[in-house]
Amino acid sequence: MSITDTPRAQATVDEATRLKIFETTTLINLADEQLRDMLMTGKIAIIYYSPRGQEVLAAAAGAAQRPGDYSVTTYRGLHDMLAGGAPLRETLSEMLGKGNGTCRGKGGPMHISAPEAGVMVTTGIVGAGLPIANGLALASKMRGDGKVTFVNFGDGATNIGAFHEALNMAAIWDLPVVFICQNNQYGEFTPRLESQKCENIADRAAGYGMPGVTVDGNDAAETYLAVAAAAERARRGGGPTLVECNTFRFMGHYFGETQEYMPADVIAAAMAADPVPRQRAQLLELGTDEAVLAEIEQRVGQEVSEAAEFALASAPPDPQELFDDVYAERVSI
Amino acid sequence: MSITDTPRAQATVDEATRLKIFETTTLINLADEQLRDMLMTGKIAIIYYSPRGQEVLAAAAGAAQRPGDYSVTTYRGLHDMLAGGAPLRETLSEMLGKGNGTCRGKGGPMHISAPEAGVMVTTGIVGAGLPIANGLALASKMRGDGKVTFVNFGDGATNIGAFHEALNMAAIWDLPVVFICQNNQYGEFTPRLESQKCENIADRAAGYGMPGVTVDGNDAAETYLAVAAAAERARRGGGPTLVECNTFRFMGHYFGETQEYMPADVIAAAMAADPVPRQRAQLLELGTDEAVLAEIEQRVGQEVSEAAEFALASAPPDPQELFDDVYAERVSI
Amino acid sequence: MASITMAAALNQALDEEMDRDERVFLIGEDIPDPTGGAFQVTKGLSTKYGLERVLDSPISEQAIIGASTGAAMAGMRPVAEIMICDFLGVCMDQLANHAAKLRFMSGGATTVPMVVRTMGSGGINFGGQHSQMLEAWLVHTPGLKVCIPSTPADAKGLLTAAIRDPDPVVIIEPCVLYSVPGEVPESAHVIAPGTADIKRAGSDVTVVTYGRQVHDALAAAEAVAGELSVEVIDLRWLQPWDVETVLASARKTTRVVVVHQAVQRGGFGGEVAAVLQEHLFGTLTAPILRVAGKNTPVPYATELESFHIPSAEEIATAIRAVAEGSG
Amino acid sequence: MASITMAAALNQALDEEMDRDERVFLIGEDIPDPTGGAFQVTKGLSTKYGLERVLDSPISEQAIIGASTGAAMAGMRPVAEIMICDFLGVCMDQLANHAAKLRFMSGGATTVPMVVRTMGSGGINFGGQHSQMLEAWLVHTPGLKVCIPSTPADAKGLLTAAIRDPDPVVIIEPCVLYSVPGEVPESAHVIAPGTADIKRAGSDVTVVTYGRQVHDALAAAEAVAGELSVEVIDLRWLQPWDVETVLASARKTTRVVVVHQAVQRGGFGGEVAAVLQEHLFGTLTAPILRVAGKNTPVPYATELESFHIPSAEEIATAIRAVAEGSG
Ligand SMILES: Cc1ncc(C[n+]2csc(CCOP(=O)(O)OP(=O)(O)O)c2C)c(N)n1
Ligand SMILES: Cc1ncc(C[n+]2csc(CCOP(=O)(O)OP(=O)(O)O)c2C)c(N)n1
Ligand SMILES: [Mg+2]
Ligand SMILES: [Mg+2]
Repeated sequence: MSITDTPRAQATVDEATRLKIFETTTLINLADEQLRDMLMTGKIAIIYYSPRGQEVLAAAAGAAQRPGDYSVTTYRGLHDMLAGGAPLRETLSEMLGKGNGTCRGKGGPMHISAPEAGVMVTTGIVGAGLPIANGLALASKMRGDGKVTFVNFGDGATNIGAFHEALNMAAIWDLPVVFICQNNQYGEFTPRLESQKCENIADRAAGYGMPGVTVDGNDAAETYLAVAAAAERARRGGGPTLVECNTFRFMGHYFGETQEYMPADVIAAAMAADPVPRQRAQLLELGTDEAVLAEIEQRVGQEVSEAAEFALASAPPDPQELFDDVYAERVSI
Repeated sequence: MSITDTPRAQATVDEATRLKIFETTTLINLADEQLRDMLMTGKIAIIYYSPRGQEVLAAAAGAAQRPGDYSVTTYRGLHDMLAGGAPLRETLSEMLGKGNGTCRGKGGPMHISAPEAGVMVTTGIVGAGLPIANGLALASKMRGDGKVTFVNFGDGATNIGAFHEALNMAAIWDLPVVFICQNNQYGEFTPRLESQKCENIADRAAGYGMPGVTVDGNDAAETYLAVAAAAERARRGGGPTLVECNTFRFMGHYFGETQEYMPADVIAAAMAADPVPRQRAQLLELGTDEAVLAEIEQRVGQEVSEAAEFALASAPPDPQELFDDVYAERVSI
Repeated sequence: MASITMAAALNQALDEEMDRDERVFLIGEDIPDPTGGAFQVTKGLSTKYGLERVLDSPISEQAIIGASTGAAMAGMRPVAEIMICDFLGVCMDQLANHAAKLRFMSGGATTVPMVVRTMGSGGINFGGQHSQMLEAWLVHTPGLKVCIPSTPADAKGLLTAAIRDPDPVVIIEPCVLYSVPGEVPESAHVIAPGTADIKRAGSDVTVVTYGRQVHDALAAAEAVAGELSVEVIDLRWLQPWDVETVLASARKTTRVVVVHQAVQRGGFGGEVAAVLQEHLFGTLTAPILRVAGKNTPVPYATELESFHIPSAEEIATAIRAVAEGSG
Repeated sequence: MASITMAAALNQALDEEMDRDERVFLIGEDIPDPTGGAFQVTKGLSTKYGLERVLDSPISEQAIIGASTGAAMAGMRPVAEIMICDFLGVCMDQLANHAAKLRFMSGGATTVPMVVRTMGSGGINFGGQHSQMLEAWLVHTPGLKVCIPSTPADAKGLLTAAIRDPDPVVIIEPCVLYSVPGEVPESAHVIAPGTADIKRAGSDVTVVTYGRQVHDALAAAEAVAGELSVEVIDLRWLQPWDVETVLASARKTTRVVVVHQAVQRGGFGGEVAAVLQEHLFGTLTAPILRVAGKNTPVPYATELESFHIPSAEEIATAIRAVAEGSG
C-alpha cells in the first residue's frame, strides 16, 4: 500500500474521531511549545527531543488505541505519551525532574511510564522498545485479553539488531503488535538514505512475512486508517503490521541544535507542509465549525499552561528516595 | 533467481574447477569421517559439529575464492576452513587441542584461524561473524586490494540482530562481501520455518537493497556459479550479495545427538540426495575418468589419515602458554 | 527426600511453579520436547504444559529478554533461558538497561518479575566463547538479583525463589554440576535472596565461594583437614549477598579465601574482599586471598583450561597461606 | 603548550594519528561534518581526511565494532565511536567475545589493534540509560585494555597510545570534562599503558581514582589541606593499571581511599582494594574505603543524581575517616 487518496480517506473517518485527533494534536503541539518556551526563557534546562512536526501522526495512532491497550515509545516521545493518555501534569513534572512526576523524578524525559494509561515503556536506547513491546503483546496473546501493543520508533532504529529480532519474533508468533515507524527522514544528523538503501522502510516487512504499509504520517485520516486497520488485524489474532509514517522533525534532533546538516530547502518544504495547520484546514473544509476548533484550542491551551505551572511549582524528590524502587525492597547505600 | 537448471550449469563450469571442487569435497568428507571415527572409537572426546551433508557447497564456494581472499565461518566450519585452504594437519591438531594446532590449542574447533589461508575468524556466537566480515571487506575496499570476503553462517543465524546490522552496513557501503547462508533447514533442534516466515532466506536481501539468490547448495556447479558471480560483483565494487544455499545436516546439530526432533522421512529424503555421491556421478556423466576420481580419493584419503596421525601424536600445549597472546605483551597471573 | 541430579531439580522447580502459577511460562531456544533444551533442563514441560507455555524462540536473545521483560511488566512470570552465559553479550542491553532498570526508572510504576536461567560453562573444552562466568557484569548492574547453585537442592530452592521474586533474577547454572545427584526436598523449596549456606563448618579459615567451586573448596578443606579446620560458605546469592554470615565466620576464623571460576581481575571476589577488609580491619590475621580464573580468555585445550580454572590444589595452597598469616 | 579543551585535545590526537598513519580511520554514528559527532570530538576530520576515512555508520553498534574488528585484523587501525558508554550493552558480544579474544583464541595468529572511544556520562540529567560508567565490565574482559582521561593532556596522550597499541583499547571520555581546558603538548604525546599519574603529592592519605573523580578528589584534598596532606593518584589506565605506583604511595601514607563514579558494588574499586589489602597487610593503618556511585541505577532529577554520584564532600569525609584509622 502506498499513500492513499487523502481527502477520500479523511471523509471515511467519523467526525468524533477527527475531533479527537485534532484535540490530541493540539495538546501535543501546545505542550511541546510550552516546553520549548520554558527552555528558551531559561525556566528549565533539560535535554529535550521535540516531536514538533510529528504531532498528527501520534494523535491519529492514539485514536486507534482502545482503553487498556499498551504503548511503547522513545526519548522523542512526548507526542506518543500524550496521545496514549499519559497524564499531562505528571508527565511535565517528570520531564522537569519533580517528585510528583510519573516516575517520581527518577526517569526523566527519556523514561516516562504511565502504566495506568498503558504507556508502559519509554526507552533511550534506539530500537530497544520493540522487543519489550513483543512481551507486552505476548502477555495479551497468552491471556487472550484482546489488547494491542503499539510501539513507536524512528527510521534510524530500523538499522539496529533489536528491530530485526523483534519483527521476526512478532511475525512467527502472530503477536498483537503494531510497529509504528515514525520516519522523520533523519537519525540524529544522518539522512535516512545514507544509512539504508531500501526505498521504503515498510519494504522490510516482507522479509518477516508481515504486512508493511507506508502512509503520509502528516495526514490524520490516512495514518488513523492504517493504524486502526493494523490494530484490528492484531486484535483479531492476525498478527503484527509494520506501519511506516512519513513525517519530519522540525526542531532537529534535540532542541537547540544547529540543524546545519539539513539542506535549507528540505526544511522549508517540510515546514510548508506543517501537519498541524494542514489538519485544521482539512477539518474546516470537511465542515467542522471554526468555533469548535477554537474552543478546543482554548481549553487545551488553558490545561497546558496550568500543567506547566503545576510542574514548575512542584518540589523535587527527596534524595533519600534514591534507594526506593531499585528492588521491591528498599536498599541501603 | 531460483534454482537453475543443474546439468546445464554443471556443463558451464570447466573441468579443472569441477575437479578442484571434487577434490575439496573429498577432503572435507574424509576429514569429517576421520573425526567422527576418532570420536566413535574413543580416540578423542571433543564437541564436534559435523558438516556432513554440506561438503559440496563449501567446496564450490571455496573454488570461487582467489588466493588472498578472506573467509569467516562458524563452529560448524570444518568444511569452510578446508575449502578456504586452512592446513589440514594443524586444523586437526587444533581440534584436538594440540600445541601445534593453528591456534596453539587455545581456540579449538569453534575458533580455528589460519590467516595465511585467509581463514580469518571462526566464531561460536551465532551470527557474530557477519559484522567482522564487513570489517575485513572494509579494509579491502579502503586499500583497493581487490580481495573479497566470504562469510558463512546458518539459517538460524538470519534471525539474530548481527545479521541485520551487517547486511545493512555492507549494502550501504558496497562492501566486497559474499554472505553465504548455509540453509541446512535446522537451527539446533528447531526447523527453519518455526523460526521465520519468509519463504526463502534470500528474500531478506531486498530489505537491504542487496541482491539475494537461492541455490541448491548440494549442486556443485549451481553453487559455484552463484558464489563466483557474487564474488565477481563484489570484486568489481558492485557490493555484497546474499547467497542462500539449500542443504542438510546429516549428523544433526552436534555429533552424537539423538536427532529425534527430525522426522524420519525428512532425514531419509536428504540422505537419498547425498551431495557427495551425487557430485561424483555428475562428474562421471560429464566424462571425467573414474580413475581420475579414484586417484584423488586415494591421495586425499592418505593425506587425511596422515594428518589424523600427526594430530593424535602431537603434544598438548605447555600450560604456561596460557599467558601468551592475551595481549601483545605476555601477562602474568 | 529423593536423590536427583541438578538438572532434574531445576526441572522440578520449573514444573512445580508452572503448576502452581499459570502466569509462569518458559521462553528460550530449543527448549520444547522432544529435546527439552540444549541441556535437557526443560524436558517434558512442553509435553505437560503445551507449547503455549514453553515457547521455542528463534535465535534472538535480545528478543527473548525483551519478550520476557514486557510480559513480566504485563503481569506474567516469564522464565527465559539464555542457553550459555557467554551469550549475555548479545542481550546485555535488554537485560542491564531495561529489565534491570525499569522499576527504578518508572519510580516503581512498573515492575519486571522475570527470571533468566543461563548455563555457566567452563572446564568442558568449550573454548573462549562458551566457557565464561559473567556474574560480575550482573552484580554491577543495580536492579538485578543474581544466584548460582552448587547442589540440586539449592538449585531447586534458588530457582523457585527466583520465580517468585518480584524483581528480575539471573540464575547461572554450572554445567558440570547438571548431572551431579543430591537429595532434594520433594515439595516446594525456597531459598530467600541473600541467604548463604555453610557447606562445611570450621574454625581456622573461611572459604567464601559459590557454584562449582564449592565442591573444589570442600575438596581443599578435606585435603587440609589434618592440619586445619576450614569453613566453606556457599554464598548461593551474589546479589543480595549474605554479608552477615560471612562476617560472622571471618570474625571467628580471622582468615578468608575467596574463590570463583570467573577471571580474577574485576571479578566478584574483589567486591567480597573489599567489603570484608573494611569491616574486619584489625580483626583478620592474614590478607584476604583470592583464588580465581587466571586473567586470560578461557582456552580450549584441557592442559590450558585446567590451568586457567582455579583448582582444589590452588585453594588448598591459599588456605595454608592465610593460615600462616601470609598472602 | 596551548590550553585547549579535552574535546579539542582528543580531536588533535585523532588528527595527528590520521596524518601520521594512513591506516587510521574513524567509524561511528554522525561523526562527519558539519556536526562532527554528537559531542563534536571528530569535528573537521571528515573535511580534512574525507568521508572515506571518517565513516558515518547506521545506528548499528554491533556492526560498528565488528567492522572495526575485521578491519583491524586486516591491518587497518580503526577508531570506533560508541556514542555513549551505556550503549556498550548492544555490542558487548562483538567487543568482549570477539575483539577482546581473537588474538588469544587464534594463538596470536590474528590481532585486533583497534580503539573504541566512548563517552562516559553522568551528572548531566541524562537518566538511567545515558549516564552509566561501565569500565568494570571491560576490565573483567581479558584481552581489552581500558583507559579514562581526566585532563586534556592525558586525553591526548591516552588516545594516541591507544591508537598505536597492538591490542583493542577502550577509552571512556568523561562528558563533563569535554569542555574543560588545560595545557596540552603540541606534538605527539603518548602515555604508555599502565602508567598512573600523581596529580597531587601528599603524605597522609592516598586517594586512587580516575576520570571525572580526579577533580573531585583534588577538591577534597584541597578542602582538607589544613589538616591532612593527601596524595591523589590518577590511574589513567585501568587495564593494565599501575599497581607499583599505588603501592608505593600507600606504603608511604598507609591509608587509602578509592574513588569512582560507577556504582560501588562490583566496581573497579573492589579490585583495587582487593589487590592493595593483599600486598599491604599489616602496613595499612586503616581499612581501604571506597567512595563510589550508590548502588542504584542513575536517576534523572538533579537532587537524586547528585546524591547518587560521589561528591567531593564524601571523598573528604572518607579521607578524614581513614586518617583517624576508622572505616
Ligand atoms: C543504541 C543506541 N545508539 C545510539 C543512540 C544515540 N541516538 C539517540 S537518538 C539517535 C537517532 C535515532 O534516530 P531515529 O530512530 O530516526 O529516531 P528520531 O530521533 O529521528 O526520532 C541516536 C543515534 C542511542 N540512543 N542508542
Ligand atoms: C548468540 C547465540 N545464541 C545461541 C547459540 C547456541 N547455538 C549454537 S548453534 C545454534 C544453531 C544455529 O543454527 P544455524 O545458524 O542454522 O547453523 P547450523 O548449526 O545449522 O549450521 C545455536 C542456537 C549460540 N552459539 N550463539
Ligand atoms: Mg528519525
Ligand atoms: Mg541451520
